Amino acid sequence: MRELAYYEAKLEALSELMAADESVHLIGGSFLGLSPHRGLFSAIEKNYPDRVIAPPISELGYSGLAIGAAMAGLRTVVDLGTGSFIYEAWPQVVNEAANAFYMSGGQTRAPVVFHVLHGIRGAGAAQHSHSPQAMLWNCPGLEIVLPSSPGDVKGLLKTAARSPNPTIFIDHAQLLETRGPVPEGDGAIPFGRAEVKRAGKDVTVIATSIEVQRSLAVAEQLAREGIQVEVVDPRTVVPLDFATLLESVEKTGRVVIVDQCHKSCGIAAEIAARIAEEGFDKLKAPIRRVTTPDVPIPFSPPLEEFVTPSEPRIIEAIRSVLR
Amino acid sequence: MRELAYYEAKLEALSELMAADESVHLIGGSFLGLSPHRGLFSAIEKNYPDRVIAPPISELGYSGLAIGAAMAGLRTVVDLGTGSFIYEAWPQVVNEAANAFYMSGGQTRAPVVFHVLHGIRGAGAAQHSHSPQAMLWNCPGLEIVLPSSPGDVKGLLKTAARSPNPTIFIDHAQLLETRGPVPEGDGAIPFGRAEVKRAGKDVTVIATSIEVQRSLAVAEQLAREGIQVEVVDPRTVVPLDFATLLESVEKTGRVVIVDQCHKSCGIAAEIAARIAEEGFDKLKAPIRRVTTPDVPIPFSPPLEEFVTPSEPRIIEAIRSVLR
Amino acid sequence: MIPKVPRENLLELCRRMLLIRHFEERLIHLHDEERFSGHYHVYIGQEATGVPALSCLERGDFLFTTHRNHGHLLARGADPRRLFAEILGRKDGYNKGKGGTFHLAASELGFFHTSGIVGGIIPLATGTAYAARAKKSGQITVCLFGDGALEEGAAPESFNLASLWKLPVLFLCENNGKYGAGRAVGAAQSPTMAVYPLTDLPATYKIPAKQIDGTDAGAVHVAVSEAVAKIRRGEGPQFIETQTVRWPGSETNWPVVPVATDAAMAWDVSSVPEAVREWYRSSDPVLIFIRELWEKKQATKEDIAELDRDVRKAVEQAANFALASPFPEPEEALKDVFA
Amino acid sequence: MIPKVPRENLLELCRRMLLIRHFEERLIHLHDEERFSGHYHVYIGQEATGVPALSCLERGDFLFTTHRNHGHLLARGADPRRLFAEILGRKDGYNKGKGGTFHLAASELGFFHTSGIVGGIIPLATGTAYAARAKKSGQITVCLFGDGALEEGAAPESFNLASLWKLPVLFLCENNGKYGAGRAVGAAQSPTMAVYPLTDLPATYKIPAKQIDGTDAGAVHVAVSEAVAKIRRGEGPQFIETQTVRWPGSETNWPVVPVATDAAMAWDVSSVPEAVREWYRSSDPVLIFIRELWEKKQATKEDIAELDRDVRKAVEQAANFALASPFPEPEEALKDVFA
Ligand SMILES: Cc1ncc(C[n+]2csc(CCOP(=O)(O)OP(=O)(O)O)c2C)c(N)n1
Ligand SMILES: Cc1ncc(C[n+]2csc(CCOP(=O)(O)OP(=O)(O)O)c2C)c(N)n1
Ligand SMILES: [Mg+2]
Ligand SMILES: [Mg+2]
Repeated sequence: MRELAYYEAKLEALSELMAADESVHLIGGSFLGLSPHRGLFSAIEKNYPDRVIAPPISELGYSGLAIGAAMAGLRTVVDLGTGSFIYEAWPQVVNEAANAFYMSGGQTRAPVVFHVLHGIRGAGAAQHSHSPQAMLWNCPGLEIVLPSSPGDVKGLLKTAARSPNPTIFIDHAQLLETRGPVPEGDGAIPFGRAEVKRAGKDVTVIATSIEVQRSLAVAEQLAREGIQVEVVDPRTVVPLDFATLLESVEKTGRVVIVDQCHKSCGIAAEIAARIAEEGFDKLKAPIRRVTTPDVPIPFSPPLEEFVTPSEPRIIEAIRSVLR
Repeated sequence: MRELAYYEAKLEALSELMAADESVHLIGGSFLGLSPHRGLFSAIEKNYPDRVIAPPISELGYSGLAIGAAMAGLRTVVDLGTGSFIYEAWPQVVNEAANAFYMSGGQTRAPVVFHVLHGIRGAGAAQHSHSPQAMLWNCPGLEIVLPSSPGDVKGLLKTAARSPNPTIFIDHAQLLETRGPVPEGDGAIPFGRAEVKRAGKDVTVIATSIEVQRSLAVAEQLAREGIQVEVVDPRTVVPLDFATLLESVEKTGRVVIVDQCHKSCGIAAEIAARIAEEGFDKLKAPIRRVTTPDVPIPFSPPLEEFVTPSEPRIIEAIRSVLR
Repeated sequence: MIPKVPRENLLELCRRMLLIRHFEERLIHLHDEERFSGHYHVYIGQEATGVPALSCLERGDFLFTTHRNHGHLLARGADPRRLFAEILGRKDGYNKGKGGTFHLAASELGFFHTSGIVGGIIPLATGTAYAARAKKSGQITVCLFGDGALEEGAAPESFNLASLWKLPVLFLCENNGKYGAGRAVGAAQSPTMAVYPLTDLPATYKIPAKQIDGTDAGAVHVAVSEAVAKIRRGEGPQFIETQTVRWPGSETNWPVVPVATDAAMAWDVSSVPEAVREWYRSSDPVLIFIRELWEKKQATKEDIAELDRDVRKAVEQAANFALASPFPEPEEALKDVFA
Repeated sequence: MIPKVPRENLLELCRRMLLIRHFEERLIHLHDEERFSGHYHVYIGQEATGVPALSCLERGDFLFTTHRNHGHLLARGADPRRLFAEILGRKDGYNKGKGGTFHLAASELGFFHTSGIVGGIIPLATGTAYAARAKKSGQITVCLFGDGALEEGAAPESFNLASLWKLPVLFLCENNGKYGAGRAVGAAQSPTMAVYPLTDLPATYKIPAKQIDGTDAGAVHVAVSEAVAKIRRGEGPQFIETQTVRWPGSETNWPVVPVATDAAMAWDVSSVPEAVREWYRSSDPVLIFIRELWEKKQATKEDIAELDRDVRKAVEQAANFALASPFPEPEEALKDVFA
């Protein structure tokens, strides 16, 4: 299979979506953040000048616009930039988009996609490093997508844009250069299918987004010591393929959950709680989480590194559950 | 000890705070929501006309104003009304207040209190029933207070207003009429001290806010069957007195966590995850959560009742962990 | 003044205004009888805004409204039975009982999503307008909200978007005197809004803006039909502020009916309690309209009495329908989270 | 025009402008040398706004600034060593390395909290003003932000609060031509802001608003000192928009130095690459100021050359200080979450 960089796969998905369906509109244009390749997006802008819109710095307003447009039949994909900026649009995302279908008794669909680049990215400091996915998971009515590879970003973006529901598409600012296989063709990946990214029998690592890549690197390293780590990536947390997660945990009896949200009430908390509820009997060790501690993200590089769910921290957690 | 209603204890705290410290300012005035007693607040308004401010419907603006005023040395207590309205102020609460002390390297304190009435309240439907505490717990830098009784609301509100940190003060719309003992005098209760609201040896119920009252009623009922339920109330989740929670779980080996947040990434998820991490060896049964399922709150009374973490659901969960 | 439309249309306008009035007076009683609980808001006093305004629209146009929505749905022709049923949380409600009073949606009438968040719909309305323009569908959007919504930053952000992109949307701001019954046309500045007149705000964003008397059905009809024509011609967003005097029954947190409206009060308010008589005499838009219909010889007093009776009967039947409608099954709560 | 202040003050203004210029040119090199990473913004081109504006304030006044804050701190007298150290994430930085370029805070200078969220500081600034009024402390607040911030709803919401409550705050909007170098005084309307001129927005909220040339230190000094006097007299909030032409080095996402500034370029720009020469000739506020100082005989060319040399030396020492400052201990990350 051909190899692409994450940013290439993402752009390919956007281009194909724009070409295939003229109801797709892009509001905002920093899908590649400040990556050196961000200029490539301009090809899409040039091809579809009426369907790629540069909005004012009014996240609340244009997110609402995108929701309304989706209610009226468009498929709007909104780029909000950095994870922290979705908070500006919180009332529209949480109070309006998430509730529209339910509150109307199933009358009104709002097939909008909100895109942000999340996470600790190098010198983002407290206001440019947020991971909003856990807060959003606490708000029913939103699908939440967390790709971790070029193939996934392409396939999941396709599905997001075609979903009848409001979808939050969150990828990590530092994944853009990651390379990996991407199938030719449409490549859509259904929501709610976790992927075992690496099989192993000793311990299950459930990871999301960039932490999947870190976990895979760790698994590779530990394999040399004879420790067989299974890495499972939910890919979407709403809907969540808990069965696949549980199956792995039942097999290994040991689990580490790795995620870049702050610890308290983060993605890892929810997965841990479900396992403690439904997989308790199969557990041979306490559930360990590797997350960002409950501190705002510091600017200074050694401090930032210290709070990042990094490979050494993942290794330490795996060893602790194997003890 | 004298008995007061929750609303009386809350008003008493506000009055005493206003009388004792002229740097306390109240922004907004629906601390009692739509309760029939809300008119009583007007006594405070009349006594301190310059320190009780009726703002425009601009939650973002006046929350920011309150944060800024706190940075400049006032102690502002902001009423945002219903839980869902704090989302309007999200950028100021999450991006500014929570980060101010950390981001400035410890230079700037923002001793503001944000108050909302949370939860399922009878016909609030999807937009007037939110419980924002779990989302906020995922944002480091905010203290989070969840009183469950008249004594606690008075004592914790005192501490909130005096705290040097931004504090979220969340009480339940349906607690206002609850009666209970309130000591004479200042009555301040330090943050980070869980309270064992009822002792028992068979099972631990960790509950917050109104669910403490429900859990106590359930404990009373089950006592008649000889089941001894211990009800532990963290009272503040940030800071969290996890030691007291763990102590109880270690004693009983069985735990049910009851909270009104939506299930995924809710308060109960975090407490469950911590117990699965640190109390695993003492657990004799899976950890059970009783929460609001992951659906927006419906309007119709039987539907609303169905999603509420109600007494029958608490009982069912307790029985299941005793099996 | 009454709108310049054929007599039968005038009578239909009258019927809809009376329908709103009787529907909501009945609703207040249903609340007093504890047939439903929770907070709710009524449209009484603003009927001469919503009814003529929405009569200027076409099928297929989009509408957004707020916590104060009942009148807008009825003005647009919604079924009062399903409206009552929804407010009572019943299965036959427009939203299957899931929305309730704050969130009445009727997609076949163009009401896709009704928000109880002040200012929440203003961005959404720019969105349906954006979609209509993109699809060249000719549909316009009408966004109905209160004066208080202008205090939310969502309003100016949306005015900016609508103006920059010349979106086909009418912002219709119903200024009902948030600060008590004293607010009439040209009344004093609000203690929570520095912009005065309110039309200055959209005007600053280059949106043509007019201020009119919302108790004058003819003035509303003229202003809205002109604005709608401009929007359909591609001239971009328009803004209208309609001013009404707050109904005395809406001054407190829970509505009360000071006196049951009877069409005959258009000529004789002596039966009205003195404390509220002035409002019914000079500010009640329904009674003003009826009086003018009669003065302009478009209807006899008997015509109107008959209309009034018919509407009451329909309202009574609708209430009974709703009361007989079952509650949804509890498990219904778990459905409709995702499409 | 140069401000009407004593010669020594003029020279101090000049020194601070040059300090900003050399500090930031050095900073860009530090970035190019990978001494720090991440996104950052420089103030070059706006020196004649910040420096004279902040010279009108008193000790104890409150200031808020944004992602483009370095110039404001230096204008207020911040220590360039601690500023560099912060931007490099070092222990001796103003924020102990926790804030970085976006969040420089120096509470002893009145900078309590610097936000990288566009529009984030505008509500906060109404708050310090509210507190000062409540305490009758006489302090005023100056809120410095870019033209883009007016697109956020936080701006109009805050203007409303400030106006209603007559808060002692100066909103100083630095319009640096978000849309490329073409924006000068009176330039065209922005493609993302329908309000034009921008001063219409605060004016709609009844906040007196002025538009001035932000490259003209004298005009800035007059406008700000007048506004500050009004605020101190209790006349409530004031708004000033200063217009500058965007520095060519700030047109891309990462700043570049097209040519190292030398005070002598005030008289001779022939050394400047042609593509950017026009900016240095006609729009560089520092060079304009220097030229005027000399024309008005407030300084000889030699005086200025000496000042320029001194500032460069100080900047070099400051950079070296920062480079020598240790990184904080990693565990420091866990401190200062709560007071
Ligand atoms: C964001 C938000 N803040 C506060 C409220 C509470 N609230 C409900 S109605 C209302 C007044 C609205 O005034 P206006 O927009 O003029 O509408 P009216 O009720 O007068 O028709 C308020 C503050 C809310 N629903 N949403
Ligand atoms: C809420 C928010 N949205 C978007 C951004 C990304 N951003 C950073 S600077 C900037 C432009 C700001 O323009 P302006 O306010 O004029 O300031 P300037 O950089 O021109 O000084 C944007 C959009 C942000 N920091 N915050
Ligand atoms: Mg109103
Ligand atoms: Mg700018």
